[in-house]
Amino acid sequence: MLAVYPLTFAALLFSVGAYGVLARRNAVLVLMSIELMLASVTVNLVVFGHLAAERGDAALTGQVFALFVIAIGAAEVGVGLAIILLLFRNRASINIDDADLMKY
Amino acid sequence: MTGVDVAMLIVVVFGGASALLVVSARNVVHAALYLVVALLAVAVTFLLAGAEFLAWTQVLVYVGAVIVLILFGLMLTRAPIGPVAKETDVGRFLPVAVSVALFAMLMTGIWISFDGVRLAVDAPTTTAALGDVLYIEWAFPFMALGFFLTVSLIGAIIIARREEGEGPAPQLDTEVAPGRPVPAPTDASASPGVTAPAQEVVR
Amino acid sequence: MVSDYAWLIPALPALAAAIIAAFGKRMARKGAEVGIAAVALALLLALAIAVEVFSANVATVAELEAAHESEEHAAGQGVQVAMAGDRAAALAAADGEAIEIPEGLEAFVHERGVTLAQFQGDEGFEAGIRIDGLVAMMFLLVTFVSLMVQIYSTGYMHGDARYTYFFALLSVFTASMLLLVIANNLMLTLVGWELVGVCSYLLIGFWWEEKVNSDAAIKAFLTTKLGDVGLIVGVVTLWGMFRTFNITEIITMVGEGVQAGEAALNQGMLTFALLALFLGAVGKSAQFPLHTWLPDAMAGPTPVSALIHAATMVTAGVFLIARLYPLFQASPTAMTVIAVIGAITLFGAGLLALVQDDVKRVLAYSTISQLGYMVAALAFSYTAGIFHLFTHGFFKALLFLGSGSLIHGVHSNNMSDMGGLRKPMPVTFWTFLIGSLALAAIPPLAGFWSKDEILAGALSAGGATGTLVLVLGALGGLVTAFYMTRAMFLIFAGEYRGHGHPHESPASMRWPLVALAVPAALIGFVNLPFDFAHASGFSAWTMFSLEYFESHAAQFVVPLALAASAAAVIGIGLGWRLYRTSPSLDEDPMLRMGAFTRTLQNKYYLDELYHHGVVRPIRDGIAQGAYWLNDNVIDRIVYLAGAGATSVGRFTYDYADQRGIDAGVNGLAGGANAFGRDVLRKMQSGNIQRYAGAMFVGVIVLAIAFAVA
Amino acid sequence: MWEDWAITVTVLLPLVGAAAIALIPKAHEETAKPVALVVSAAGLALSVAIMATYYLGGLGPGLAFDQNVPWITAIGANYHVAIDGISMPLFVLSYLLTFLCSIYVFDHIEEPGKPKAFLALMLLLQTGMAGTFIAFDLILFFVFWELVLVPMYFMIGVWGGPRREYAAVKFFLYTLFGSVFMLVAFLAVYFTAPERTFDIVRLSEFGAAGAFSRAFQLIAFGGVALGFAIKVPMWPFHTWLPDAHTEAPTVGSVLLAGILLKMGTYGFVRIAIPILPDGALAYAPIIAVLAVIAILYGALCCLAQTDLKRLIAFSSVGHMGFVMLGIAAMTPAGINAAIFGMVAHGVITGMLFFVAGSVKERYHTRAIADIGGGMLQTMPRMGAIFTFVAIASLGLPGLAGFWGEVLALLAAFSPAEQLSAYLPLYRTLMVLAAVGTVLTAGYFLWMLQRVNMGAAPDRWKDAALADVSRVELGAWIPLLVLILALGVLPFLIFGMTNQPVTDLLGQLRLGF
Amino acid sequence: MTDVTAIDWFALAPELTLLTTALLALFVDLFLRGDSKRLVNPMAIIGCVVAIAWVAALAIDGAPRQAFGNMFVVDGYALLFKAFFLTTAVFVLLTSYRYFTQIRTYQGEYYFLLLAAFLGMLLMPSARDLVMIFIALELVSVPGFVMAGLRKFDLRSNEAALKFFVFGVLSVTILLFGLSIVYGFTGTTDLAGVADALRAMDRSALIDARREPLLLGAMLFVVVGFGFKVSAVPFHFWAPDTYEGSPVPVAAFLSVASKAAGFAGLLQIMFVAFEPYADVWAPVLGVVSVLTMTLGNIMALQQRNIVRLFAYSSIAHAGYMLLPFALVRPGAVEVNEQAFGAVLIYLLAYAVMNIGAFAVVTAVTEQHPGRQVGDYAGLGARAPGLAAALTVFLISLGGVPPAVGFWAKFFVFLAAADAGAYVLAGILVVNSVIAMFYYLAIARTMWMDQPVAAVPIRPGFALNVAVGALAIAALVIFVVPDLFAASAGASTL
Repeated sequence: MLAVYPLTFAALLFSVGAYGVLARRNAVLVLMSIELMLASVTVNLVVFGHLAAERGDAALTGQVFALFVIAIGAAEVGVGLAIILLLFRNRASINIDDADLMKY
Repeated sequence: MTGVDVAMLIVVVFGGASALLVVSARNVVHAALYLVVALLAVAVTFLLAGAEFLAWTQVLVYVGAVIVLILFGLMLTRAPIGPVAKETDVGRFLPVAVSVALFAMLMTGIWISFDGVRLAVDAPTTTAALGDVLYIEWAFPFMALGFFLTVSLIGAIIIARREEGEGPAPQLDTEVAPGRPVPAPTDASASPGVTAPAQEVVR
Repeated sequence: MVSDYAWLIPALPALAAAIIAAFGKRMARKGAEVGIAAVALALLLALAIAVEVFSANVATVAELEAAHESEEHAAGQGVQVAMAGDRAAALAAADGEAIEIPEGLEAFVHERGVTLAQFQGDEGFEAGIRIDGLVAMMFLLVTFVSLMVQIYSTGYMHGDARYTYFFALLSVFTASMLLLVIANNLMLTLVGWELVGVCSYLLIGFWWEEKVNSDAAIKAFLTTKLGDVGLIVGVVTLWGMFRTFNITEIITMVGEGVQAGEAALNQGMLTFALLALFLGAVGKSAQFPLHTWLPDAMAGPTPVSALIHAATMVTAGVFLIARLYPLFQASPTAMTVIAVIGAITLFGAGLLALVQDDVKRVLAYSTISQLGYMVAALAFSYTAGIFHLFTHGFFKALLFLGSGSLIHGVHSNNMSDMGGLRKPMPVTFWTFLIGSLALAAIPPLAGFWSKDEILAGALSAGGATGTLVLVLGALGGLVTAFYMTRAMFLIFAGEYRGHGHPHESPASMRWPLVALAVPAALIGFVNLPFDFAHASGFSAWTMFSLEYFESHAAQFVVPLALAASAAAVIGIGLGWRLYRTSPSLDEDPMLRMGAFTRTLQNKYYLDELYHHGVVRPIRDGIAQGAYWLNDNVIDRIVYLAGAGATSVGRFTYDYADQRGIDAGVNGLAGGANAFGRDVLRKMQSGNIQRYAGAMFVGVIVLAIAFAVA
Repeated sequence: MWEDWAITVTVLLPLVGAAAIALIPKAHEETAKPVALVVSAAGLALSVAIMATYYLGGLGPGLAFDQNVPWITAIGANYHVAIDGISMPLFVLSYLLTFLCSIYVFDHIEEPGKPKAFLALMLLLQTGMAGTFIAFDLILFFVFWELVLVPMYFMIGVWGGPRREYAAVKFFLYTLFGSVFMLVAFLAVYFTAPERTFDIVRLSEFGAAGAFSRAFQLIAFGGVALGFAIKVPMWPFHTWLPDAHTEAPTVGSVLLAGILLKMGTYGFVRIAIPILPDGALAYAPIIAVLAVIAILYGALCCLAQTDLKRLIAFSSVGHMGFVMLGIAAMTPAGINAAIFGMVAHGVITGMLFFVAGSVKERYHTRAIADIGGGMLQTMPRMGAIFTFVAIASLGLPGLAGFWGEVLALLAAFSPAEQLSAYLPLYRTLMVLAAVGTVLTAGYFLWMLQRVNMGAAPDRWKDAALADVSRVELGAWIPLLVLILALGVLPFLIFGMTNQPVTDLLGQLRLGF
Repeated sequence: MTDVTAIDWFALAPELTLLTTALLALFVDLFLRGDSKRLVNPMAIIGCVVAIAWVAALAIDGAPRQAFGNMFVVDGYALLFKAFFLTTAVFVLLTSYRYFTQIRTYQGEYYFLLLAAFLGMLLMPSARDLVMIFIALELVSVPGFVMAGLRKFDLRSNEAALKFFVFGVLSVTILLFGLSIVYGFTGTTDLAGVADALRAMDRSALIDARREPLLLGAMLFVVVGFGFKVSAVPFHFWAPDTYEGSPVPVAAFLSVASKAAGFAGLLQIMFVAFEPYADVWAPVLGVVSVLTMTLGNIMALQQRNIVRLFAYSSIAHAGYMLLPFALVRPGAVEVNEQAFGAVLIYLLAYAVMNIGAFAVVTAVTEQHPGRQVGDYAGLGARAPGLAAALTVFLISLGGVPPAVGFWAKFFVFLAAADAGAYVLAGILVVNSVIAMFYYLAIARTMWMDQPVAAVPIRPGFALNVAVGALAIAALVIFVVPDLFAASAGASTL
């Protein structure tokens, strides 16, 4: 398999995720977009882990790294949803652009 | 072009398309479902790259847990489940431009650096091998990760839990007009001698 | 040697001043007695020193005579004795051809000093005294006049609120003047010079409640201070040339330089220094064009006018030229300038005295005129200049004290308020008459001898400047006699025109008049030849070198003396004719001469020129402008620095409204502030997605920067 | 041994005093005054003892009381303090003025009172001032130099006049701006020197040995000079001064004029010239021109003033111009003139500000027009003292102001041989500076006329203004005596400075 | 690979102590009721002090130690930071005591989260592996998200948490993306290994590293991740909003400890791992540094809210601290060490003065929840001690003697000048002067304006101790800068 394919996939996920973060009003959707970006990281890591192994470096570092990323990503989703929930309770809106009490 | 290549290309197309749908779907629940597809595409990529354990982890953690969590979140926040009229007040230009620029930059880099590099997936990584590495070489980060997950859990609980007895009374969401901020109370420490009930009065 | 104790002469009045200032108010006579006692002691010392110097110099001259005679016998050759004031002869003498001075034979000089402070390696300031004939003469004059004035003041100032203060100041002045005289180096001279200036300022402004008086004081101080710039520059220049302040050393070095010729002496620099010094003299001695302060200075108490503005301080300029005479001799240019300025002053000021009503102003202009005589005289003859200084000191002090007595008697300065005072004020009349005649140079009174010396000097010098001085001097003599006659008649003749009853002054004021009248009448005789051969007394006494003395023997030119006396008599006659009846102000012929009168009454418009042309433009124009510049340009440049174009608008706003602080003292902050408010705040919108967008844009921009780098 | 700790103790004593005062409970705030008095008296006594040991104990004429211990090892900065004849007069003067100020504050503290804070700041200021004069390490010097900023900022800002906040900020930022340049130049010297050291003595040796290239010196001197020039302040960097002086409380003005300004000129003498002699030579004509501009300009601005304190403030610009003119001559005479001028200006202008402060306190105005003249009538002693000091300030011989000025002129006539190309310029400047003395006399006399002379307006005649009080006399008499003593016995200062200055410049091989 | 199974417990002692304390805090809190819940605070302080004692013991022992291979290294650098973080923790705890006693919610949980975050910080300087650095970073960040939102009833606090969270997660994701690519090029996550690999790439014929835009981009992404943490422009936007919304002690924590943790990681990555590429990224960081300090100062000039003002000021300070990064040159050991030392010194000094300032703000907030600069008018009359201390902190932040902040700027400046970066040095100077405007404005209003209220402010024992100790430290360290300067030299990599 050409390394370029999965890497392209990762880049695509990353860019699209970035779009989602910037464009969507719904905070949960923003969170989802970030998850897309995190997924792109794991793809990268796995692919590069393979390349590293082929070059003779420590074989599974990439995968372990990816595992950590998945775990941490999941935990972040939890915290993030909790914050969104809290905000919703206080404001009854999860529109991210309503959160502009503080500026300048 | 091998079969793996073809499979990968299909994954790229499907995964990419569903990712695009995630960020562009008018209906948030649809978006969440598209996210499932995109994450499954990632899992397939893992499989193709020989990371079996990781693929299953991905499916379990993300498709199994995270998506459910998100759906719960969507429901708890009583988000307008139907289509959203206005996507953003940022406007579309900036997100699109950023996204396209990022993609272009990354692709250029990837093409320059990895054009023609092949992944030779002979045999998938065994879970045992991964476990060996994880629990010996990476034992310390793993423990730290464990602690981190604990902290996140407690943090999420603290934030998400409704107040009982301590501090201000629970919110009555219905009394608050959507999109309007609740009048921010004065700082709790404003009145040193005043105890919690007084703050309820403030509410 | 008495001269060893000469430092006591200035020290005594200084000590007296300190005592008066500290304890004066509690004393029986409120401190006057201390001042008088001190100056009396100083006078005694001055007399002793005068005698010492006189006898030493006379002995030296006698020895010289003897040497010449023996030489003459040996060589069978006549000693060439130069004509008085003949500069050619003087130069010849300097070349050492004509006259040979035996080794070791010198004019009396006694010099001592201590280092006051060193400021550059071994170079330093010195505190030292130099006693010679000139100094001895000045001592005598200053202490005597000061004594008389102080005694007089006990009467004149009686009952004044600041009586003690007055005597303290008089003592300070006397001390300062004596310091100026005794100094052996120019720095100390400068010190004394400035000190007398400040005393003059304080005394002119003694009655500071009236703005006129303080105005006059300021005018006097600033005008002389302008001259002092010259003095400072001159002293500094001389130091730069010779690396010493010591007068003796400078004179020696100049002498050697003249001997060695052009190359050794920077003639241009020397002339510059001397002209600068002369500027100091012009200021202090009220020479044209800086003379305008002196008539105004009459605002001070009359004893002050007598002491400071007639007899002593104003002669400091003359003294300075005399002190450095060998230097001036080395610079013909400087001499020419001196002669011209002196001549203009003596005649111009004399004319101004013609139209005055205030008796003190008449005397003031007369003083200026006489100072002009002295300065002009110095251009040709050292002896003539200081001789006139000496005699003038006595009779002008007398006249001023006399005028004070008049003012005391009629309570007015104006002659139009006087008239017919001969009867009620006899002592004043007689002494005033003596003074006037002396001033008018009527033989054999003091003024005659000295003025004749001057004219003789000018005559023997010849040339354009000599002629100028001679002609103007002679005409000036006529004018002098005329205005003094006018004053005499206006004051003493005719009917009393003032208010109240005029009365004679108390004894404390009368006796000093008498005591001054004596030298005013007789002091001129001191320059009569003491051995009836070559030498004359005064010039031997005050000579600064034997060479000079030898080449400038006193000369009594009979035809010239006759002519000068005739001019004086004509002046008196003219005055007699016009003023015999003591006309009132509106009948005064001098005041009815149209443009002539107007010009004189406006003092040649010099005051206007100075006030409107110098003082006001500086004080009200340039100064205000400079301050405006300060606040609105220099201070604002700081605002502008770095602010760049964005803050220009802000700057104008701040300029209109001086608050400034929040905008920042520093335009940097002002501009930054504006930038922050207008541009950056928009970015901090509170919207997370805008933030994130900005972040991504930042990343992309940085990435492009990376790629380029 | 006494020599080892004397300076350190003397400099730190006020700091300890400040701390002690800060700890006084608010209820007993007034006790801060005697405490400050005792501390500053002790400081003065110690400084005088140092001076006595130095001169009577034969420690001179070079550096004495030398103490050099490592401080910041990472950059080789040392705690190097010492004293010599150049530092001595200013060092002692700073203690004297602080002592007198602590007498004066006994019954003069501007609104809002708070003697505790005021005196603590004053003593803190004292440490900074004294430290600047004895530091022989560039970093230490800089630290002390900056130390004065903060207390002075608060002195002006809290106890100052109506525009105090503006003046305080302007003072702070302006001088901060300058000192930043100075620091930059210090570091440049540090990096360029053959050996990485901040030691002023070592660097001066390098400077004398020509270790710094001319091009470098041109740049470095510019930086150092800018920092010093702002503090002096040299024209055209003077605009902070009138505001600061005018608005500062009396004690602040006294110390500002008396000591703070001297830190700049001292810096030129101690640091800029010895370390960067070629730079100094190159800049000297420019400095001389600016100095003479300052003289004339300061005098002209004074003529335009209607505010008493502002007038005195501008007079400082002119007087410091003479000091700078002396320095620009680069000869021992010039430097000696400068140091004498510094001391004299410190004493005289300090005294003038004392009087101005007392006058303002009684009349409740600084405007000359409002005072309206006649002070000699209403308060004869105050008027007499004012006259005396004003006349001293205009440079009357026999009083302190004279020697510095006249020697500066002397020096300007014959600058160092290396400057002979600029001889005509220097001589022209000398004449102009001399003309400046006339303008100086002019504004002082007009000021006296408008304040002291004439008949007092009725409102003040009836106001029964109190003449000089005992406290004031106590604070002033030492200064008045000093004004007279320095005028009569210039040896008092020149005797200290001449040898070290001549040695210093001799080391640089300047011809004079 | 070293034997990773042998565990050096001594080396881990500070972390274990802190971990125990954190869990204990959570546990004890369950059994305490009402007012007595505040006792968790002293307990946490004791835990930190014990941990400091361990750190001291390790420092005295002096031997470099490792546990779990490169995942946990104990050397001078690590110990310095550990001591620094733990001391910071003590002061943050002191500052928090009264505030959270009065807020009365989640005291135990707050202390747990705080200690957990500090545990992450302790791991950060010991980590010599990208993964470990990443985990430590997360451990610092996530409790921060929660703490920022602890004033749950306050919408501002909610928003603060949301902004912090979104920004934090996003930037960590970008960081991870970057790290993944770096890993892809180097094949290792070990810092030294990365550096070796990068150096080796120069000679590699296969890939001309100098033409690897992807690698450069990855480094940029890494910078973004840490740029968020240290709030560098243009990744700073969250900071003012979050500080404003958070509880004040949390803002102190975020502006100091969390930022310092970011620097601890950034230092490792940039100075060790990416050093061979310094010639490429240093200019970029220079630009970031200049932007950060300038923008921070300009924005701070505008602020009337004191917390926002300090937020922007802390952004500006991040700019100063980033400046030495711009000086790094590949292989120029001396220059790099100097730059490194300058960052360390600045961090230490910054912690002293900024926590101090926030401590005073905490004290004043009690009576003036509006947190306006105007509330400080006449503070000198109401609370002279607080006002004096804040003045010291302000002077220090401004970088003027006589306070420690001067040395911080001095050493940065020295490093810049030594490296010949005169332009950067000049910009630093200009910025310092601009900064004085707003610092002075606060000092001015404290001492020169009329008080807004007559009530004296009594912040209580814990705050007094914190403020006093920090103010004295700021002054003492100014006099004896070697306390900081020498330690920075000793812990150079």
